[in-house]
Amino acid sequence: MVSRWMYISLVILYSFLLGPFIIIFMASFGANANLAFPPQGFTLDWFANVFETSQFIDSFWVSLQLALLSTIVSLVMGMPVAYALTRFQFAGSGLVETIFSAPILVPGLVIGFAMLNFFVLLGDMQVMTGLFIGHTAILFPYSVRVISASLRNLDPYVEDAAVSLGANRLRGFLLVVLPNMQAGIAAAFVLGFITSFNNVPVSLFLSGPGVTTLPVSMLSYLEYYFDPTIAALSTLLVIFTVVLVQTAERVLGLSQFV
Amino acid sequence: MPYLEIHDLTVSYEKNKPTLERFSLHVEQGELLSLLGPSGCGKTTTLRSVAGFIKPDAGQILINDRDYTRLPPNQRDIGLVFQSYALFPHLTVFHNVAFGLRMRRIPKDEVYSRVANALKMVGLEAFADRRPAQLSGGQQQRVALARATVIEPQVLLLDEPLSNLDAGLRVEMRQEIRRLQQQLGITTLYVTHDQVEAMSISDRVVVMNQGEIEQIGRPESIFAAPETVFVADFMGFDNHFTAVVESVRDSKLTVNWGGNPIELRWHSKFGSPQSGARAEIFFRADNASLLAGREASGLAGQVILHTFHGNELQYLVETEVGELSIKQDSASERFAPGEAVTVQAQTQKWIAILEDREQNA
Amino acid sequence: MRSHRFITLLLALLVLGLLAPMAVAQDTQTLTVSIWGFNLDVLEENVFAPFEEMHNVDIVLDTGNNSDRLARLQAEGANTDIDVAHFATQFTHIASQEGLLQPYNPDGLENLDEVYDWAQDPLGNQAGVGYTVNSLSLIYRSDLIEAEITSWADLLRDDVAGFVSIPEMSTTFGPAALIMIDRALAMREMDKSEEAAGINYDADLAWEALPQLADNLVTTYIRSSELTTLVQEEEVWVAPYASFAIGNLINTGHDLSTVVPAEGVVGQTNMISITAATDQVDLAHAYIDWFISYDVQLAEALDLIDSPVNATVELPEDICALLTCGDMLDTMIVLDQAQVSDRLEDWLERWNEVMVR
Amino acid sequence: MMIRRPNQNRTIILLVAPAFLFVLVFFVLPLIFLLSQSVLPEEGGFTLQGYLDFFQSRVSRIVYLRTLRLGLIVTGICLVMSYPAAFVLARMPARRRSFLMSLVILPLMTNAVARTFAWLIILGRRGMINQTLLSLDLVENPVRFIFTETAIVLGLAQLFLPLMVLPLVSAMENIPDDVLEAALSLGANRLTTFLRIVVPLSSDGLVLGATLVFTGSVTAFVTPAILGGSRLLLMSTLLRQKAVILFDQHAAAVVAVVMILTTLAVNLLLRVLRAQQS
Repeated sequence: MVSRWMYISLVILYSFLLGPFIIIFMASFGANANLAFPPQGFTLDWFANVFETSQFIDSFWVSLQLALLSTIVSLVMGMPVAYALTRFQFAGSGLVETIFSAPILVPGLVIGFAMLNFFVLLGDMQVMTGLFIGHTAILFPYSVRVISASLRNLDPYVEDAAVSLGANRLRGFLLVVLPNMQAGIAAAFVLGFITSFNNVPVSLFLSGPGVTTLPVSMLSYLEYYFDPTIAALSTLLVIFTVVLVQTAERVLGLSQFV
Repeated sequence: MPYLEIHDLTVSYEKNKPTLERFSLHVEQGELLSLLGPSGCGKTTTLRSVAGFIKPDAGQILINDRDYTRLPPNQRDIGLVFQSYALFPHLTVFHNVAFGLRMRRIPKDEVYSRVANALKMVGLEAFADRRPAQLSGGQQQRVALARATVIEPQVLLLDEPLSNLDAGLRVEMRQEIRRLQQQLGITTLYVTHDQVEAMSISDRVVVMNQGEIEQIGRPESIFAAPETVFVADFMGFDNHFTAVVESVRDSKLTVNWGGNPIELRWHSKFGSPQSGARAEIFFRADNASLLAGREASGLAGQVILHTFHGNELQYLVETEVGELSIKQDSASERFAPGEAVTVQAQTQKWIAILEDREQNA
Repeated sequence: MRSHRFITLLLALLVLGLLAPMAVAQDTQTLTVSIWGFNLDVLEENVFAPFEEMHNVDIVLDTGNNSDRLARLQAEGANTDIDVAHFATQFTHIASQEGLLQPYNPDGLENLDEVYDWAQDPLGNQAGVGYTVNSLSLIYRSDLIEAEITSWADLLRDDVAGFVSIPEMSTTFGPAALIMIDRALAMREMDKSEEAAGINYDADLAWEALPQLADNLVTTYIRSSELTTLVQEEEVWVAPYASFAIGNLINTGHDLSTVVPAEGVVGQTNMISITAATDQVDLAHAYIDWFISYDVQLAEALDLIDSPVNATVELPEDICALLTCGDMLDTMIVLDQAQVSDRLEDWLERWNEVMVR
Repeated sequence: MMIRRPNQNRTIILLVAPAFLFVLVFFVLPLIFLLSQSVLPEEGGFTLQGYLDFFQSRVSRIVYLRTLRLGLIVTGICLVMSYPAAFVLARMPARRRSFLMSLVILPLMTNAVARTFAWLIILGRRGMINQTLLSLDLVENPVRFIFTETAIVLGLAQLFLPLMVLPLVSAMENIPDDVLEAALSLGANRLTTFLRIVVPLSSDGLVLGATLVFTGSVTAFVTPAILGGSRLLLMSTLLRQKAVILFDQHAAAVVAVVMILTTLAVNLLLRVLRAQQS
């Protein structure tokens, strides 16, 4: 059923998907300060430049904190919602599901814009707080959905079993439900972290003086310089991402779930 | 002296639509009592109320004279076996069984010996380090049993424990459950919708329908003498038709069978039936026989279909009281479809049930 | 057991996530400066770092182009963190009109007397101090364009089609570029003398020619840095440029010639203002005073960033030639910002209508 | 599987309320405020003038239609590129497939700025494509790609291709081999089998993928901002322009609401299509 020309289509697909990464990779080691192709010579200066550019370092920490904080909060708050949706039948569960999947349906740029206007209306608000709220809101769909899926795979009666054996509800949840959800939680965590860490549209409007996320500062760097520093930074980020995902896979066995 | 007592239990999932209403039941110490009925009859609700997962609107649950009604489920000391087994997927067999003992803060060596003992009783000593996913369905069921009994609960509750097993294993497992229950002498409530299972395993059977008890009794008496139409249907009486009572004499009433009067045992909730009342007649397929041609001694019929079941043949016969299903020894005379036959009643195992209040009052 | 490792990891992440923001939110005094994100490395060395040391303060930057930052200031109003803001004159004008700024106190600025009179209070309401002057003129690739570029109207030539860029209407020099093109068209096509052509703030001729100019454009630019990038990548061969970008343009390494067009160059001051919402009034004055001091003005000029407004600064001739200084200060055309502001809203809309592709 | 429990309402409220309130206050309210901004101008009073202006303005009409058109083109390109490839992937042995699928997911885990930056190097005047064309003597002078629709389309297609591949592969995985063999044994050739069996059976994934790619394309910001420049606007860059360059929050709110309505309409269409299928 699979014929030769279909394999050719596979080659085309992958060169289109991954080609740009190879180009970035090459450019990040090229000695020329412009975007001429092919890159000339070899240098690590662009990588050095990444670490010397304070806006990248500062915004990296902002993005890291933001991603950790909003992912964890969206998980901690989203988990009970997922639990309610998968363990109870109730009037309004449709509404709850819609509300929690809505942030994925509304364009990110619009969310950022609407939130900025709303926060201005509310009055004094720290930039980081605004970013945190924005990111947490857009992560709910991921955390609720992924955790729900993992809860659906777990027999709801195991909690009753734990309780009938003498555990209280909370202990039953901690000892029986949580350990069985770890792959799901890890998947939701990695997914949420990456989504937040890479977000541009929401952060764009909500960034402010001294507090900018890494992708937004990359974007504004491009408004000032077209040099391979961005390529070097992108190469580092790809490595960071691969390491993150691989570690999650090794430690937590991500692929059982995803 | 009842060990587990349920008094006037009322449970409703939705307001004003109680699933159980003033439901009462007693289980004797060491007894295995089955709750038998179709899905939605309230048997699982009863069981989950005893386990404490459902807080009743009203009523009382007593175990060994202690009031359990408001006690949280984790303090009840009840062993529970689930239809899905509900084993903890992340724990080994050993740790699954040890869970309840851990919760009771039993010392480590005692946990070890009790778990080992429990696993031995269900024949799983060699599987202690496996995860549930590495076990067969029957083995998982045994782990669930060991886990529920190792805590030496006051009452053991089993919720359709065999329905996820295939037929052969089911027979084996129910013997296993019965053996274990008797060995431990543990008071047990067993929920099932399978009448054969209930008959084979129980000391007593409670047939439930729509939140009410239809009949309580020893398996033999329920099997032989159902008291309501519902129970008779549920007990696998293959044939059912309605007849008019011609006369009543003490424990027997007479109805017409192909022009001949036949005398039947009867049961009525409303006292002795009057002649002229409508009676529901039940009999099993092997409690009638077929004769070739039209005979005055029985009911005339015509064979529609016959199927072969090893040592017996099953016929479907068209008669004036409806289509009847009748089993014959395969060694006996055979009838082809279309052939005229006479159905002979073996009335000692037939039963007449009168439920219509107005005609019997 | 695996779950233990997992829970430990999760707790570690939680703690990290909670502690990290605290580490950043240290409680030292800060001055938030709203400024272009251009040449920040040089500014850090010449201005910010010494100032931070002198006053034991952290400078936090809010960077972006004029309109970006003005929009943010408008949105945040009284809640803004920004203490001082750098804007081109026309944007200072808007901010001042909307009450976002507070007048400076001349007594708080010791170096003010050294500043040229026209830069001390360009808007006449003490909304800000001019701290640098810059000019808009033309630059082109002399190796790729054969016929010399001498006039603003040369941007319309066929031989440069597809390689022109001009500043967006929303930027500092957007209106100025259009007005100068208008002046060039008036002088050339109507054969008027320089005086007769004058300055027509309606720029009718330029608007008429704009669709034709639009066809010549690669794209418009919002930031001088974008122009630098476009020149660097050889997408643009000729464009109006702001004098403060000359250093970066030269650094692209291409053969570039700067032109003082026949119709003249446009001069413009950049200003520093104190926001109405600040609670750092003294520190803000100190910042302005530092920026107009001899030391800063000289250092900025020598790095080809900001042409000085401090009259005591004397520059070598080769530096002066690349900046807006010397004779140019007398001949440059300074536009009436009130006239420009009155038309801006209408122009922005007309501009989009023409420019959208 | 759900367990029915009586008196569960309080538990449910306790579980759902914190997150629900968060989303209500910080997500739903801002959107309601946005909606009100679009119909209540600063001068006061209720008006739909903003929407009239939007659809009457040549600029916004051009931008809106271009956004939709490019969205369709990108969806089409992604579809053509991923359909046969997804089929190959779905028929592969599991090990090889999971490796290849992780390569599909990798781009999704990298930020859009990094991925778009690559196109500057590929499409620039001295970029990869122009150097290739020049060295092959196919063109005399470099071709302009940057600041063209072509650049935006390529950038978006690369960005959203995984969103088409993933649902297609998972839909095609579910087609049993027997079904294909049955079709072949009944005399269908491979093309017919593909068109008559594979395409209808994977239409679920196709519709989902198309929706994801289309809504992603019409709302993406980074790619049009970098590759389109200030003159080649899409809805997202128009929104940004109205909000921060023209200071017109009212008009920006209108653009934002039009964007929401567009994506909602597409998602609604998806639901209708899915409902029809099942």
